[in-house]
Amino acid sequence: MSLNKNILGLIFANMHEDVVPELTRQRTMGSVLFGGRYRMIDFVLSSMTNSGVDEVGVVTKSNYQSLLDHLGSGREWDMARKIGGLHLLPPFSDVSSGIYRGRLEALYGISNFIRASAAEYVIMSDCDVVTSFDYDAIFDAHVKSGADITAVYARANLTMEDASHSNVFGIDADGRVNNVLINPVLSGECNIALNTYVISKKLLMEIIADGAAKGHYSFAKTILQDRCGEFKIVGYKHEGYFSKITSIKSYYDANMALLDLDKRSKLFLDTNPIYTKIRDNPPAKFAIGAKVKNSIIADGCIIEGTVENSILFRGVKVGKDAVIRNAIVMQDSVIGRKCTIDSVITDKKVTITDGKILTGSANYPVYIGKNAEI
Amino acid sequence: MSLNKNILGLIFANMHEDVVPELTRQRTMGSVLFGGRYRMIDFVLSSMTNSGVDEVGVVTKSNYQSLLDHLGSGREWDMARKIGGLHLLPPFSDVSSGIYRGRLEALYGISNFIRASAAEYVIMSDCDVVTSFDYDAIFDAHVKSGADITAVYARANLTMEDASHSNVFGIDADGRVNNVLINPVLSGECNIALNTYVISKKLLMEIIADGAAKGHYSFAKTILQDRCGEFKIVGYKHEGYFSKITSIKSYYDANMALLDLDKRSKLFLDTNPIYTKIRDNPPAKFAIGAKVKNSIIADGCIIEGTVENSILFRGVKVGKDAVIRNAIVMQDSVIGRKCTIDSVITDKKVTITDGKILTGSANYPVYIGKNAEI
Amino acid sequence: MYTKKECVAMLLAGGQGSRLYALTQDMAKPAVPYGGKYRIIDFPLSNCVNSGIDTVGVLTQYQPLVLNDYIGNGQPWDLDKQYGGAHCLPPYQTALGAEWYKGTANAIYQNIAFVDRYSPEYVIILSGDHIYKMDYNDMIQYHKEKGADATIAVLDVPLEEASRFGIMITNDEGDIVDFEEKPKNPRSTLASMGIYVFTWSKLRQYLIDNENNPDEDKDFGKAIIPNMLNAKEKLVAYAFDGYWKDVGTLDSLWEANMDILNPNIPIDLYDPDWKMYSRNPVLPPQYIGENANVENSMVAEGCIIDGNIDFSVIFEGVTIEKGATVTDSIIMPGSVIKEGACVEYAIVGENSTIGAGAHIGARPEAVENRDDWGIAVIGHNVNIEGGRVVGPKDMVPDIRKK
Amino acid sequence: MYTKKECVAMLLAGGQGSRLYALTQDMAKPAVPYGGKYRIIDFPLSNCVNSGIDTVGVLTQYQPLVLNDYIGNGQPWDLDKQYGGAHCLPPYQTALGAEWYKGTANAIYQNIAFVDRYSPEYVIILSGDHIYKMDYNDMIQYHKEKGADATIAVLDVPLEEASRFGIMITNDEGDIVDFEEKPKNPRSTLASMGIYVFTWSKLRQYLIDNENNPDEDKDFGKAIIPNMLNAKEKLVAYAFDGYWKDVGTLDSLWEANMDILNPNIPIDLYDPDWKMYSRNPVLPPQYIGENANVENSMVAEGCIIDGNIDFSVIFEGVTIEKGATVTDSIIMPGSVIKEGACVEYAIVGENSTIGAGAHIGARPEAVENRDDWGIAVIGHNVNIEGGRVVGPKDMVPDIRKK
Repeated sequence: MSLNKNILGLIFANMHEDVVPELTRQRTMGSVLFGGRYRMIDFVLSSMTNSGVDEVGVVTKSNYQSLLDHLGSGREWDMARKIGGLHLLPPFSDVSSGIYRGRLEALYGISNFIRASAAEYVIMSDCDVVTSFDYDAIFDAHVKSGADITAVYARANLTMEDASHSNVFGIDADGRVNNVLINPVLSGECNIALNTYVISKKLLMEIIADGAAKGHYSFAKTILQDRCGEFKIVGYKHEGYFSKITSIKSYYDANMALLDLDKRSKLFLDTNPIYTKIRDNPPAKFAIGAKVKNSIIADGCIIEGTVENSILFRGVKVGKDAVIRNAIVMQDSVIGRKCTIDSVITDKKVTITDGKILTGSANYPVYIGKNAEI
Repeated sequence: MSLNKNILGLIFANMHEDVVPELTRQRTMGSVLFGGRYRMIDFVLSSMTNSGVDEVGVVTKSNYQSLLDHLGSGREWDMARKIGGLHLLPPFSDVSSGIYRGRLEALYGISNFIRASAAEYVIMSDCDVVTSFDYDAIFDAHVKSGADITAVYARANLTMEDASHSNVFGIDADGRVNNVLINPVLSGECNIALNTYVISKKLLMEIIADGAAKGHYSFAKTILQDRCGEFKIVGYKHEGYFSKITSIKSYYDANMALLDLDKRSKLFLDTNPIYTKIRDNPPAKFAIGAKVKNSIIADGCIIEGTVENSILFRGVKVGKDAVIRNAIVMQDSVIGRKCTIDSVITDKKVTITDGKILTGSANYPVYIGKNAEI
Repeated sequence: MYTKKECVAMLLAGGQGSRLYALTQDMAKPAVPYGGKYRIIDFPLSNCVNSGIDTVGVLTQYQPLVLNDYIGNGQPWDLDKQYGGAHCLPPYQTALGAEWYKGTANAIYQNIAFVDRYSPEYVIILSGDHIYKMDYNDMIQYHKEKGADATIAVLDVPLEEASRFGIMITNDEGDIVDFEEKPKNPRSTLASMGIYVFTWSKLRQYLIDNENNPDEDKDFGKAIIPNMLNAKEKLVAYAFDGYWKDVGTLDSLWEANMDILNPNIPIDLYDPDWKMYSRNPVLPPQYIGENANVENSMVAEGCIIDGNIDFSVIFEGVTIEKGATVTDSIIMPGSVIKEGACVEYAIVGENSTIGAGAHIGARPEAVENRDDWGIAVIGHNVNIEGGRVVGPKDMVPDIRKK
Repeated sequence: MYTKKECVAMLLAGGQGSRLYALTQDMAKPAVPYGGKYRIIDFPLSNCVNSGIDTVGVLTQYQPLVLNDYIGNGQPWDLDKQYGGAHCLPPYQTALGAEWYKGTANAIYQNIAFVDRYSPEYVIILSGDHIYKMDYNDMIQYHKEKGADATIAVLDVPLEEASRFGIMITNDEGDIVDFEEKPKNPRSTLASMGIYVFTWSKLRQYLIDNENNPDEDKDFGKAIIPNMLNAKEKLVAYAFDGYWKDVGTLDSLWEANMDILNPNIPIDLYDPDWKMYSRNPVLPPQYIGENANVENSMVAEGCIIDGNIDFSVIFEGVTIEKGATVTDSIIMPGSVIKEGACVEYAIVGENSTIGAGAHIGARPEAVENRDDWGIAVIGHNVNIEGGRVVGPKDMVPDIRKK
């Protein structure tokens, strides 16, 4: 009746942290804040909930306390289940797990967990893509194509910068992946890997054992790239709206894209809600003198100034006569009276004292670290 | 109205693993099985629940996957709370946390967590004592005595072997700890430390910062022992029934002690239930020919043979004409037909094939490792 | 997650179970303990979960406190879903007035709004009175394959028992052509198990029509099924051949417990592929003492057993003292059988005490006239003084209740 | 954990709220939305949690489906305790028959068994109709210090309003010496807030006596309190001086919402030390568009605002299109205000649509005769066609409901 018990979801929370080093200094990629109230992991985890994948392991490596706090028991994603549900897989939790160098080694560390699952198939995803995946459709395509591995990609234009933090697939007329480029030097329209794979548990366990025996640690290199002739790796083209985070600039743009109502509605589908941790904030409050245009405002904000083309996370306070433009202001930050901030990203709990002026540019937004007081 | 929000509980799940190395090869001290259906952590965690300590951090280091599985969201201990509740504190989860050498260093690793708590006091406990602590009373005594640190102890007879894995307090007429012996060479009646401390959060944070600055890592050595003149360390004498695990022999004896109805009733108090993970087993089934005497039988067992002076964990199967004596049989083990096992400890999922005979002695029980088939 | 549900289960749990007398003084029948740690309602609930049905409305009316608390948020059955899950549905008051459930069909009628929230294709109607393991999904698949409007689960019963049931008369394709409630001369041996799958849009209309017709009974067996047959809807029979027991009487409740102890009867509670879930007590494991003899029996957590037990089902937290004997009996949670007492062919309710040397029930062969024999029943919270004799067929209710 | 509870709260949430008309057609009054994301019942529930009371019986009767689902297992308020927590208590049937709640006292009487399970020293009786923040623990402490049998929370009201309330007459020590229900000539200005702390053993007996006296009303104000006064029990008044609002009428519901927008009124929802909990919607954050002007207002998650909002409370998932104007109004979840529509001094229920160019309500100064003015109300699920005018004081209910 549903996919229940047949698919194990694996989410790699620490992968790709190098693309936004500022944001991941004290957190995993999965716990990077996004879009006013979310963390990056919400998108992939909610997609799993919405597709009926209800047994999920989250693989972590370091700096994952904020992720633990965010996920809690998994209740918000309906993953606080008795049968299946959410499992955290931190390093050193098992005799075989430690600080891994790549996906293959990380999988080796959790091989007991995978073995114990009753699932026949495994879906693996990272936390660097903002989108709503339809795992149902991906899984159906995997079964139908008879692939060993189904690799999800999207067709998109890449800049040189994007490409240097992405993998790109060559795909033949039959949809098979016949070439894998890892962090290539190129630009233009291509098949960009979304770091999402379907594979049978049986084959995955073989690959893991083989990788461990040979000292291999990179899934992309030693499985996808080196063995794409040997395995039947089939591409699945993801058609929905997506943003892949490859740099602080692309992170900024991906946030700002939500100000486009059309893109917003393609990401937040009625049929695929995006769940996140509950904070019990009151609604946003607009005081006398508030002027807000073309902005996303999360719950718990109190706004007395001007906000334009910006994204305000939960609990942000904007003082009288302050002006915020083209900015991302993360939760519980306080922008004082008569401040002007333009093209700025503030991390959590930043305080900008009265009258300060901070200006970046759209292609190089200024980043202010967590808890900073300016 | 209750202790809520005022006390933070900290449980150290990995400490003292060296005393039962067989049992902790693939698990923490906290997840060592005990008494037919429990794990060691159940005793201290249930005591916290029963005393109204509802914000608890569990500090882990390695091999803690079974502990994660056991605790889940903490629901069974009523710790799946929205406010407070159970927090797992694994290594590398925070920038400051890693593989620690002692309690003081472990505390340093979780200092962000302690700082973020609204509690004024901290109760620390390990998982090597089987007892029902009354933290209410211990806390009241701490406040009343004006102690810097309250250290819980029991008056008991120690063998040389016990003492070499215990700390012993010297206590003066006013109840102050004036001497701390770490793993001493002695025997006889003495004040044995139960590794349970109450301290104000403020002082604890000072001690942690000081320890980090000086490179100290042992709480017992550099705080209790070296500074017991400087700090007011007051002993609290625990009067309830207890067993402290100091060796595989004492582990065996502590289990067997539950066959004494008087001791059993002192450990399992109506007012202080011991919670544990739910398994959804049917009740134990006694077939034709079953002969059970003086034994503890957990749910899900199916018994067709003879069981005497033994402890059977959940889901154990005892075949026809098998004889089990003076044994601890852990969960899901299968004892075949016509086997005889005497003075044996089997770990989880051990299979003893038909007709085998295994015999240890009460002072040197034979241990059979997890998943072994004999 | 916020998509529609293929099938919603509606579980009729309002039954007073008056034929269980002393055991249902202050709890509804589905809350009656069974099988050493379960309550009757665990069976349909666990069946739902094991069949992949995650949305269950539990219709309660009679003494719902025990049942509401037992079900709670459905977590013990993994039915605490954010969308779906288990929901207790008591009768309620509207702007138009207040109404108790007037029958099985009316109970569903009053909760049409609940079902509509999930826009299901199908609804399965269950009862909280039966002990059985069944994959409802198989039945729903059958309903779909047959293109039926209603599918009724049937059991082939011995002809001599058929007149106790609602009997379905089917044609060669398995379509139901006629239905007779407790017929004197049954034309078939296919007895309705009280489990129905309906295409929701159909049932919804029949419920509304039934409600608007004041002359009709508000009941599935008496009105909805006959009405659908008259209107030539497609009703099919789904044959079930597993273990199924209606525990509507004290004798059948006792038998259903004894059945678990019989290895030849297919109600295996230990099957890992079809787990029965229940709310688990917080108790230490049982202790079997030096003087105990326990055979052919089930004993649950927290028991302290130092007496003799044979062919019996002992629930959690029971104490059986040295020299006491319990045979062919059911002892419900928390009861105490004192030294030297003898309990045979009896049901002892929750938290009761059988005093030292008391004698409850008797073996059938110990009674001269077979008609005088029956299961002896001690209600919940009853204290039987030492030495008292409670004969076979006798019943001692909780006198504190009015 | 399995020790007794010092105090259990019993929350009377059965009120139909008939004076809220179109807003309570299919939900009980305590479930009515308030304050941009809350429902009225969030206030007493959050007060309980913040006061350290973790056991709450919620007495439901009228249209409980919305309320039961909203409360669920109590998790949003951290009231999903293994022992204690929030429990919905509908009326039920016993072996003696079935009874609806016949009054506030009878509702508690029928649930004596629920309260007894926790053997509390005290019981606090709350109502689901009031907006206020109050530390019940302070009141319980006062009850204990005074050695009272019953403590009634009172508010000092203006003399001219006193005749709308139950009025307590106290002596110098704060003991209640007399009580008058809605007196014409009030002898005091201490109005009962409908919040009572009772010593449970006392109340339990008065409830039983009240039930056994067929001539008496089954109500706290009309029977229990006068009976206790007559019997010379110690009743004391507990003075409360914070914000408190009975939202029993449309005007008071509207006012209570407007009060949140007024910085001079002490009902701060943003206070981190007294958080108000509620069930949170799963929606993206709100978007404020290029053409929007939003001042003096609260706007919740999931809204898309491209129009003008002033002095208004906008619940989650509301769309206000370009050129639409909402002033001095309350727009409940999921409603849509189309282009160019104007909503003033109005309440729009859940999931309703105000068509393009429609005009709902009017400013008081726009009406010649002040008596013709009042809040306009659009019920839930109502579709107002484009261009339609709904005058002040008008009400448009959900016509799908009978």
